Amino acid sequence: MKEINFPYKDINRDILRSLEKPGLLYVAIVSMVVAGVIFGGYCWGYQLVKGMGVAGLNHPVGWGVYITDFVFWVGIGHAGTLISAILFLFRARWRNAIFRSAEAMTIFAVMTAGLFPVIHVGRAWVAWWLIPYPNQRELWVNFRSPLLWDVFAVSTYFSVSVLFFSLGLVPDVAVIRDKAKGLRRSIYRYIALGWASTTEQWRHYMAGYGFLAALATPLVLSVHSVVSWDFAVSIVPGWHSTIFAPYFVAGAVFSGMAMVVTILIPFRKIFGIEKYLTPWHFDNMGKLIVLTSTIVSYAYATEYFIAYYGDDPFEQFIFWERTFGHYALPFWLMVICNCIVPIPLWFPKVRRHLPTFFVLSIFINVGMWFERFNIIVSSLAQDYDPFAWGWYVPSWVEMGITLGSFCWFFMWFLLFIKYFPAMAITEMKEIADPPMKHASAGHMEVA
Amino acid sequence: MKATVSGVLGIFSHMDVLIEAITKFRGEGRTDITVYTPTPRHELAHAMEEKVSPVRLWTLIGGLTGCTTGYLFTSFVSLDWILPTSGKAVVSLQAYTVIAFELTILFGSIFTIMGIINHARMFRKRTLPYDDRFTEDKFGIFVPCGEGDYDSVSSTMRDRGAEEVSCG
Amino acid sequence: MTNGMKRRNFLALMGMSGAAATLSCGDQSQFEETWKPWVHPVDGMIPYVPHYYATHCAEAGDAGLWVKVVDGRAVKIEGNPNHPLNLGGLTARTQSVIQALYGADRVRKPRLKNGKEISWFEARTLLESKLQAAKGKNVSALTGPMSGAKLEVWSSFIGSMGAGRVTQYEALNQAPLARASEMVFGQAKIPLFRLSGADFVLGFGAQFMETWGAVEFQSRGLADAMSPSGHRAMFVQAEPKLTATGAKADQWLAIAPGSETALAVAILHEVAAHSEHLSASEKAMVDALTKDWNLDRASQATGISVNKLHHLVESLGHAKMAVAMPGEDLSLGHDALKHHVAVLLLNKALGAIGPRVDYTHGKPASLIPSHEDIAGLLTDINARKVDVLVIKDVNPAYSLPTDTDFSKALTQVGFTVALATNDNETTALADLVIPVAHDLESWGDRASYGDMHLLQQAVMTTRFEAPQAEDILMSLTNQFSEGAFAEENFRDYLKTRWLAKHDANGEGEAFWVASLKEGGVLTLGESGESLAVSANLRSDLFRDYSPHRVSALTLKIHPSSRFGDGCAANRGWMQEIPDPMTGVVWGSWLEISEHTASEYNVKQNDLVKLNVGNTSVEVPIMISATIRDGVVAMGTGLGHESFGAAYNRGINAFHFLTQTITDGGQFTSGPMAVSISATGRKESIVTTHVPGLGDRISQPLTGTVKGIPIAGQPVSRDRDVYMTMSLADFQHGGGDHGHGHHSAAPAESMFPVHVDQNFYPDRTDTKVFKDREETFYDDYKWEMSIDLNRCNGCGACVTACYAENNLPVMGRDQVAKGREMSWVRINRYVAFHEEGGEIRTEVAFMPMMCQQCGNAPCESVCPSLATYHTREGLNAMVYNRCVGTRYCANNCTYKVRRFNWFDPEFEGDLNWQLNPAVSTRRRGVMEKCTFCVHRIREAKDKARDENRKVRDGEMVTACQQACPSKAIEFGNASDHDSVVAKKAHEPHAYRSLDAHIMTKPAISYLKKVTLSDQAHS
Amino acid sequence: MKNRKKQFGAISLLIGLGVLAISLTAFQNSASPPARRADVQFDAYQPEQPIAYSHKLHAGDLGIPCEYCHTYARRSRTAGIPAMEQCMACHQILATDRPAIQQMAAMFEKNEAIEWVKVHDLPDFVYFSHKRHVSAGFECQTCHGPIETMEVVSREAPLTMGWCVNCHREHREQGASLDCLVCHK
Repeated sequence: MKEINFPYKDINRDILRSLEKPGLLYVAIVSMVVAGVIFGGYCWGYQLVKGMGVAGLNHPVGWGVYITDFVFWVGIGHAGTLISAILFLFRARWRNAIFRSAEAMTIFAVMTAGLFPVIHVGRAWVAWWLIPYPNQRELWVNFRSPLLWDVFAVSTYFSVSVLFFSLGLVPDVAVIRDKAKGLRRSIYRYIALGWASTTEQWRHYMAGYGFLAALATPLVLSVHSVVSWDFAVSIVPGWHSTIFAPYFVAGAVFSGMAMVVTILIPFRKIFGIEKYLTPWHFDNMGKLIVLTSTIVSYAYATEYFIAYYGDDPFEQFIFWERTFGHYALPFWLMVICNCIVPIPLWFPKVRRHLPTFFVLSIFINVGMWFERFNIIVSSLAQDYDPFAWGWYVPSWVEMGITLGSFCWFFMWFLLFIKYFPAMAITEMKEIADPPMKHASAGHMEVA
Repeated sequence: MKATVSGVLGIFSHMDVLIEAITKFRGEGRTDITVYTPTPRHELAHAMEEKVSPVRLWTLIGGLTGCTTGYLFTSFVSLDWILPTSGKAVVSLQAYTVIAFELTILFGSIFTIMGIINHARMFRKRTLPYDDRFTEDKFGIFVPCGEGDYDSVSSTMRDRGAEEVSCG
Repeated sequence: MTNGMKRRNFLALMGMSGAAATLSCGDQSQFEETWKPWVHPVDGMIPYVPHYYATHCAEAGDAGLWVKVVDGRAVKIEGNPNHPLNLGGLTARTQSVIQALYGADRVRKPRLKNGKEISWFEARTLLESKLQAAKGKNVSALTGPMSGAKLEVWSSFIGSMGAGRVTQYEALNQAPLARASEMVFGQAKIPLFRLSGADFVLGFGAQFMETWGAVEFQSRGLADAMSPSGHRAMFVQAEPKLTATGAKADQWLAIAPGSETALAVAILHEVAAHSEHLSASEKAMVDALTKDWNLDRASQATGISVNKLHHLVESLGHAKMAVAMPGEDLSLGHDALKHHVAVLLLNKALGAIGPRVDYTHGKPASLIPSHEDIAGLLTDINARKVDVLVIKDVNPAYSLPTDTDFSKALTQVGFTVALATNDNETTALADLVIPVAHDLESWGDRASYGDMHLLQQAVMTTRFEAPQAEDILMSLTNQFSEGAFAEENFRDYLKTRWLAKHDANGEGEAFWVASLKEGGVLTLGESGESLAVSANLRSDLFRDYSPHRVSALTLKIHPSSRFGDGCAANRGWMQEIPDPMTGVVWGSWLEISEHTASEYNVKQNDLVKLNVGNTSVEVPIMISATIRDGVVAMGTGLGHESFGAAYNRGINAFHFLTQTITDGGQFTSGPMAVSISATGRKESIVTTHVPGLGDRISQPLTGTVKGIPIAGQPVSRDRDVYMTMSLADFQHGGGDHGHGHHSAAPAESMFPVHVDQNFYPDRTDTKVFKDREETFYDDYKWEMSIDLNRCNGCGACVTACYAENNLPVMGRDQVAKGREMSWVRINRYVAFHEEGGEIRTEVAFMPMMCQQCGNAPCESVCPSLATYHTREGLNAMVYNRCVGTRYCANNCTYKVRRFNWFDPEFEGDLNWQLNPAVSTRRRGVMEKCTFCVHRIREAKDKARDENRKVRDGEMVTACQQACPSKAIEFGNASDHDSVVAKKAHEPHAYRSLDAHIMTKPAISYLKKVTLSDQAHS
Repeated sequence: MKNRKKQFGAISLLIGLGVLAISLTAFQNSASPPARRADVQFDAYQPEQPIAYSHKLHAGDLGIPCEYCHTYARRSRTAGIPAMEQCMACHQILATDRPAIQQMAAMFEKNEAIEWVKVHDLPDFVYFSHKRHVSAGFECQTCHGPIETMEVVSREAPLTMGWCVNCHREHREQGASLDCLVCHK
């Protein structure tokens, strides 16, 4: 695309600019998020010492904000893999400018998500019992449990994302290595794994990269499916639903894309890379958001239809209660933010008007968080035996840990953009015109 | 970095020039040349007449290993100490498919990476000459040859438009 | 080593066992545990092996106890299964006595009024000097109800000291009934109410399944009577506020408070006219008594339509074995004596005297102190006649009416000494407090119904070196009058007295041991003889009587089944186990109907000022569907000014009583005109019932729930959690079969249940593990059967479970968050049926615990295999394997799993009560009922010793054991002759929710069989 | 070629370290606070006892049967430690000149018990019945080792869950159960 066609040298210079010595603003923001992480850590420590009772959970609502956060963060991760792997396979050229940061976001989101099951369990100090390894107890784990599927799905997702991401970083790290001097150079040389940028290396690299993308594609679809099965496989009315897997995957991409937008709009401004990240990119992301928003809205409607048509009293009741009962607020927040707020994005003008898009993306993030809260809490609060119903109100500890998780995520992201190229240099070059002596040689590309 | 293989390194600024040089050298029967490029270009791959990378075999083997491991391990674990739950089958293959799937992906990915590392000769000491600008905007050709051929190769390089030529 | 990679191999492979060993060595010191053996072995006591001691305690009333003792610690109180009244069942409150034994409020050292602790020697010297000074003057005693050897010791002590006397005091007693019995039949007795043979029970409000009389016996009797396989007696209860007892009734007559007597007299008038059981002279006498009364007048007084009353009288007339239960004395007030006379006469007219109201096996009135006794003592005190007052384990400072001004009175006493086990309001007033042994550490005896004579033995060594009160007294008596007691201690004295009384054959020691084992003389005759109405009965008794009607808002005080006269208020279990009707825990409340609340413009949780006479208190509002309009109700037992955990919690309802003594022999109570006014503040009532915050908290589950109309049925019922069926259907063997998994869909249901939803293969029944020689249910399949016809929601099973399984008490704030830990909860549903233009209220109780599902949803979701299905049909829960994901609790359709939100705390020495056979769970672990698996383990252990299988009925769960009305059966369903297997095949058996979700629960409930045709079948 | 070997070495080292870390944590499962884990060590645990009682002398040289002193083994979950009275039954007369015996006699006079250190201590959540194992015909030595040769008793068996389970597996036919609830209470 013409818009982002720059000489190779400029690409190097512009992208590596973000690695320069940090300014005061950057330091201030990092300090703030680190403080948030410390507060979250304190909350968790408090919970470990006192017991899960410091959270607002109760009988019958055994899952609350922690699992909401878990699903939310796993969902956020999905956009990164979608952009880096699926769009890679589809050869969508607009991905090249954004996939690196989206992928980094994936990893940090999964790192955040991965904390929550451990925070959530009553005995975090024995959480590793969920890992199947030969032990003196002669005892294994229950592979029939969706939670164990989760353990495998999330850890596989994390591993594969890290591998994929690291692989993509290698040539770019070589770029930094070749620019840097002294100690920095030695460090980056180590990370560059001896990358020499030869066509022979590129040959295996590109093949492997393609296979990883091909593996990551079903993986990303499976991860949120598995997460959704935590609910769908159970017997709780409002959870027990076959629609959950596609519905969750679409929701995950939806929230993830929104998060990418939320992050990239300020990011391009701060680092002055507006010419690389253009409204054209956001236009494309907006289209994806519109698509997934529509899928999610359709899924909401289908759930209600199935509840009506399925004629199951428990399910009918729970859907009625969700809409008009005690937990109506999260439900309507979800509907407004996820179904109504994205409607303006049908118009290209809105998609390309970045301040508006930024605000909408934040609403979508909020909406998707409440979607998970709505599904998890309202179903548990009122299930089979009316005598056992009960309400759940999150406690300050849960909110503190949630805040800490956002800070944790942004902390990693901020550190990342300071130490690694937040855009893929070699891939930006890939879509730029190569330097040619004879103008006519440009036709070769077409050929 | 001291190169251990002797030969001639030429640095080019333009890809069309580079391709001509490659074609020239390959025409001379020098198929062992190494080409440096800041970004993968299919024109270069074409000029180098590249074959399909064998990394795909690694992926296949990894994936199959993962799938088998997934089913076998879960089944073994269930049968090792039978603790029936929810009236479900002891070996619930439907459930174990999830594990098998995840392990397929995991093992496939790990094997792929191992394949790349192996074939792209990463983690190894550099034996060929290199220039820092190859990751910026310059292309390069290294032609391995004995000291006797230095002059002829260097001149071919220059003729073909190399901006800098070094021997060693 | 059967399988490939075992740990050791794995380690050897890695070559690092050395490292592991070094690592763990360092840890060892912190795990070091020491063990002290006995210096002298205790006869017959084996470590860890529990022993049961038959005994008795004052709070048990007439029930017999078995106390389980392990390694010298009493760990649980159960009912004595050989006792003819309770047959092993025991009320929640009596079970909680063990918490008083270990509670934090035990008096540990002698101390003075200023709180200074003194040595035993100093205490003895002080007491002796005070007694010496008072010798020959007035040394009086104030005790709880007492009889037998204990009373003899007290009497001789007081006698030896001079002019004083022993006064017994009991805040809640049956004195009016005893007096009425003497008036009507010349029998100074409390009759034994044998309800089991009745076909019609008419109650006037006495909480005879909670606090009034032989509670366990009456509960079981009513359950027998109402059993659908028997006569299926009809039970009608007339009371302004539906009590848990009344909740069992087929019909609730919400009469105006104070109209119980009018109703009884009018019904007596109608019934007597046609009675075959009255002689001509008796008929004439009754007619003379009641001639001013008829149903119209009763209708006016009670506010119940004449039609309904006619119907009632008609039904009574049809009944062949009817019985009337009297009203609650606290509600009767001035009318108490008249009311009891009327009810006794009614029973006579119904032919109940003898077979159902049994005086032959009655309890002597001498066992029941009237309030006149303590009033007399107070008069003496106020006249400065009492020099030394010895108070033993009774708390008049709490339960006496305010206007008696007990604390001021005590200042008139020269020296007050309290022999106390617990600190309370009264000990706080005493000049000297001396700790004495708890009832479970003491000896004694007690006369009871018929010829029964209960024996009380110490089940453990006294703690804090505290001797039994009677031992102190014997020693003091001997000191002041040489040789008064030949025996060295009270135990020996008791033995002498016991043998003299009962050992006809002179067997001596052997007889004594046998008596101790048995728990006393426990024989009770079958049925009594009828009695003629005494000719001395005053004929003008009802002549000038007009019911005491309060036109304004009326307060009804009712005895609390959990706290009684307040002595149980400092026990965590009693505070935390919910009130059966409202589910309220940890506090008092003022019950009020929705209509009246809106009249006074108050809402749920509003703190209101309640003005009773000159007193006014602040109490939060509880909106209830089971109380008559214009009435507010409050329970007794709370509002303590000291008393440990009970301190400053709730309102003391005894303060509303006045010191005037009625002709029934009680302080004046009865309906009181009150007014309420909002304070503008709120105080949240914590209830475990319908969950919610704010106003929804008290809303009963009525016909519609949030827009989904469920035609006149409680929500639970359409959900097939709780089910009923009509008597007609039952008699036709109709309805669905509980055992099968096919539909139990109501025809009229809005949501027809899908028939036979079982499209998954049924794997648990097939022997899938044949190849591994492992099969399901071969020897045992543990199942439970709960008869909803028998359950009255009393909470005995819940308490037993707390005691048996080391459940922690969480406290008010945690229960408010829904974190109570009880493994058994009693679901209570309320339904309103429209019948003939009137609303019929139906209350249902349903004990809900882990159903040990065959296809348990909780099992497969546990990632660590901490819960799974055992070969014996249990849903195992391995606490120490639990990681705490809480997924199982989410997926439990019955919501019976409990999570440990915090580490459990056992205050005082309550950890002494912990059952060593059950682990105490720590924070972060899920827990639940496992059918008392440790008891199963013990039963199998015993069976294996004898090389046999566990016999039916041998294995008894804690809840089953405690149930006074015998609603719970447990056994092996693989044995088709077992009781549970048969119950599961009864026509009214069903498995909760099974028709919907095919969980295959191991608990079969027996549907409540209703007399109404509106039942759900 | 040399390089390859080095790389292989490095990778193996990394994997090895990972497995080591996991395994070490596995043995650290004493981290769970409620349980007193007795299953962490493999070397013999040999605490010092307040009185140097010799099983070698009593059970070995003198040949006193185990159940003579540990009387509850056949009747209860616990084998029990004999009451002081039982020790004194013999030692009122025997070996009264030894300081350890005199120490014990003095304690007995004062009605004090010796505080023995438990050598074989199972966690509180475990139900283990000596009665069942003894009546199934197991020798004491199967679990306690050659106690009759020990001057100071040491723990010979790891008493870990795996150790219990393996023995139960080997004795399935004799009726040993693998049900979790057989041991977990």
